[in-house]
Amino acid sequence: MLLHTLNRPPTSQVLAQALAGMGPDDKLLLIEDGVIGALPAHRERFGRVAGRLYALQEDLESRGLLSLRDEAVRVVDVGGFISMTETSERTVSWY
Amino acid sequence: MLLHTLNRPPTSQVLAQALAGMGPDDKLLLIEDGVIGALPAHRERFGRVAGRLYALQEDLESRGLLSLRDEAVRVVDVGGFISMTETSERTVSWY
Amino acid sequence: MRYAILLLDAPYTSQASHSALRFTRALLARGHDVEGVFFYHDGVHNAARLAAPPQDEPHLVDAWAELAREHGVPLQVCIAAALRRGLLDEQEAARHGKEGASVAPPFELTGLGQLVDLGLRCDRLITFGP
Amino acid sequence: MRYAILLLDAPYTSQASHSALRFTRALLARGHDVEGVFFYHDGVHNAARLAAPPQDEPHLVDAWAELAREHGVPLQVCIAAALRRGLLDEQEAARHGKEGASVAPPFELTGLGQLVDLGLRCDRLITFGP
Amino acid sequence: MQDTASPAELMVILRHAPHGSSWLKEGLDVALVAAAFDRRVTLLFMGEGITALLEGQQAGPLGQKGTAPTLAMLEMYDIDNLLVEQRGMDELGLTSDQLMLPVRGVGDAEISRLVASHVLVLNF
Amino acid sequence: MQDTASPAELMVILRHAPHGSSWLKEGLDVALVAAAFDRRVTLLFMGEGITALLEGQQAGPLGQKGTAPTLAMLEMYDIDNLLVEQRGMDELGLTSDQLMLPVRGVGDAEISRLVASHVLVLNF
Repeated sequence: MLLHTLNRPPTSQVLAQALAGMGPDDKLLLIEDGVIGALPAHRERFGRVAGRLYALQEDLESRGLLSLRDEAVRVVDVGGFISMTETSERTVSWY
Repeated sequence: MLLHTLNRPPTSQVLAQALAGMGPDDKLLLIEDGVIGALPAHRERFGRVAGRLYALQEDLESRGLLSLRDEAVRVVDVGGFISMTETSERTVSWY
Repeated sequence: MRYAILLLDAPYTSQASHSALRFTRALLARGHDVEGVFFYHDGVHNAARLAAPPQDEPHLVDAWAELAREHGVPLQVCIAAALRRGLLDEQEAARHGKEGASVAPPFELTGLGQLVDLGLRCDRLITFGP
Repeated sequence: MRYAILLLDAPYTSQASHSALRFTRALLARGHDVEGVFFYHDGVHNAARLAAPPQDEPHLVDAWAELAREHGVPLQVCIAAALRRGLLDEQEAARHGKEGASVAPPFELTGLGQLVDLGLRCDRLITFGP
Repeated sequence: MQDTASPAELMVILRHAPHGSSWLKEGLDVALVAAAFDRRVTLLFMGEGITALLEGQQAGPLGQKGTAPTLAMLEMYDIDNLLVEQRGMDELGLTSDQLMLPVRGVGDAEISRLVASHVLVLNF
Repeated sequence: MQDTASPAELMVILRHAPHGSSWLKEGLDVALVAAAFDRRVTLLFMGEGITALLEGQQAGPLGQKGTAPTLAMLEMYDIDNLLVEQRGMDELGLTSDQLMLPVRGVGDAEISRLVASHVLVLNF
């Protein structure tokens, strides 16, 4: 199981590249501008990784997005981010 | 009549932004990585500016795209680029 | 016509600097006035005095300086964007207690008001972004 | 675990440097080893000795240097990416006939081989891009 | 209050989200400087730039201020022509009551008319 | 020729077009250095990165070399595992006979398997 990070908004074609690189058990963590993807309006774009989608708490908070996020997106703070890198075989960053 | 330049590939959402900003007589000039949009496979994406789509010759050439371009895309060199800025009221750059 | 150029990316990161330089040279060759090249955002890196690209690549910092010397084109660098990116002339280095400088004439550090002035005063402003 | 960090963008252009610094600090607080931070592409600007951000913004260059001093984290800057972007230490400046330097210890200019070595040697490599 | 009949001068288009990059901040700085020089400024928020207007923004991870404090100052600079791209609002699933400032939604046709009617249009 | 049974090491994903930015060149440099240190390297060209492989590329406007000469050297470095994203090929409307090097097209499932099977995966 790999961890993938995405720091681009969901309208970027980088999302499609990240999804192409993800295996069936891999997790996707949205960071930086990527957390815009946690808005409910974008749920369909992440359909392929439903249940495996995470967003970084600090980046949601600084953007005023924490209370607006889709509840299906799991929220982790930087400590949780580190835990995810520990328990994943490796981390691939998409930017 | 305005001139708009686009230096991002056609898969970028910047294309949609440029098209939103364009009036019915404005011209669109593809430069730098934007010239990938001159490939016939991308013709539909530029349907709204059919007949008003240009690409910079030097940037097509350096990428090996000059002979592969859609024939409906007009080719101008840097001198032609300057002429277009002269004859347009102003130039808006989308990047 | 009176032209101004706005350049928004660094020389060895994207093609923007190449495009801007080529366009500006062609403008001058055609007899247009270029009343200023304004460097903003990462474009301020075009003023990096210490840039040492490989010898088989164009030296863009030197190329801008040559343009200024030969054609009197002002090279205006946004001071706020430059300072945070480590681009200081002698005066700013002294003001910030740093030794040495990374920007030298003909590049001049100036305020954003110059960009607004150039853009509204000239007949054409052409932007080159990343 | 042994971690390495790869940082690919400049400090005041994108959030990448902020994210990398925050992540690295949290790694150290958790007891992990950070065997190196490698600066590549525009990430080399994190080593800009002359960076003078406004006083109410974090000074990222100083923050990296502090991390190196307090935790012994090597700060490795790709020399090829740095030279073309105007980031030279004293030795490289002399070699290129330039006066002054824009990179100082604890940042060290080094080859890309170090990145490959870090990436294959450490348990984890985490990349922060623009 | 400026005379709304005078010709529009600078249009700044903000297309980037806060915190993730410096584009938004640097675009706003141009708008503020122009306004300080008594130029009429129109701001258009497009795409992810719209998220700059969300309520409840905070400092970034290492204490960076973000852009919300700057946006709160726009009125002081007489920048009151704030537009948002309607399609961008729809794509984000946002409504104007979720935004920190009063804005007016505009469609493609109006955006292109605005671009054509300003003396200078700068994208950020 | 290296032993194809040995574990794959470095995978470099090239997603940017030549000339427009330095990403492609800097990604290739990592691949070449790794190969020079006898590491097994896989290159995957995705999206616009595929255009790096087009025939007939030339120097840029001010004489920049571009990346075609570097790509021509890959074989000398024993980098012969060259993959292209099939979807990217289709989107560009290109076929492999238009490319300067022999490549193999791969779909999403194989891309994710490759990403999972390399010791280090770097995106450029």
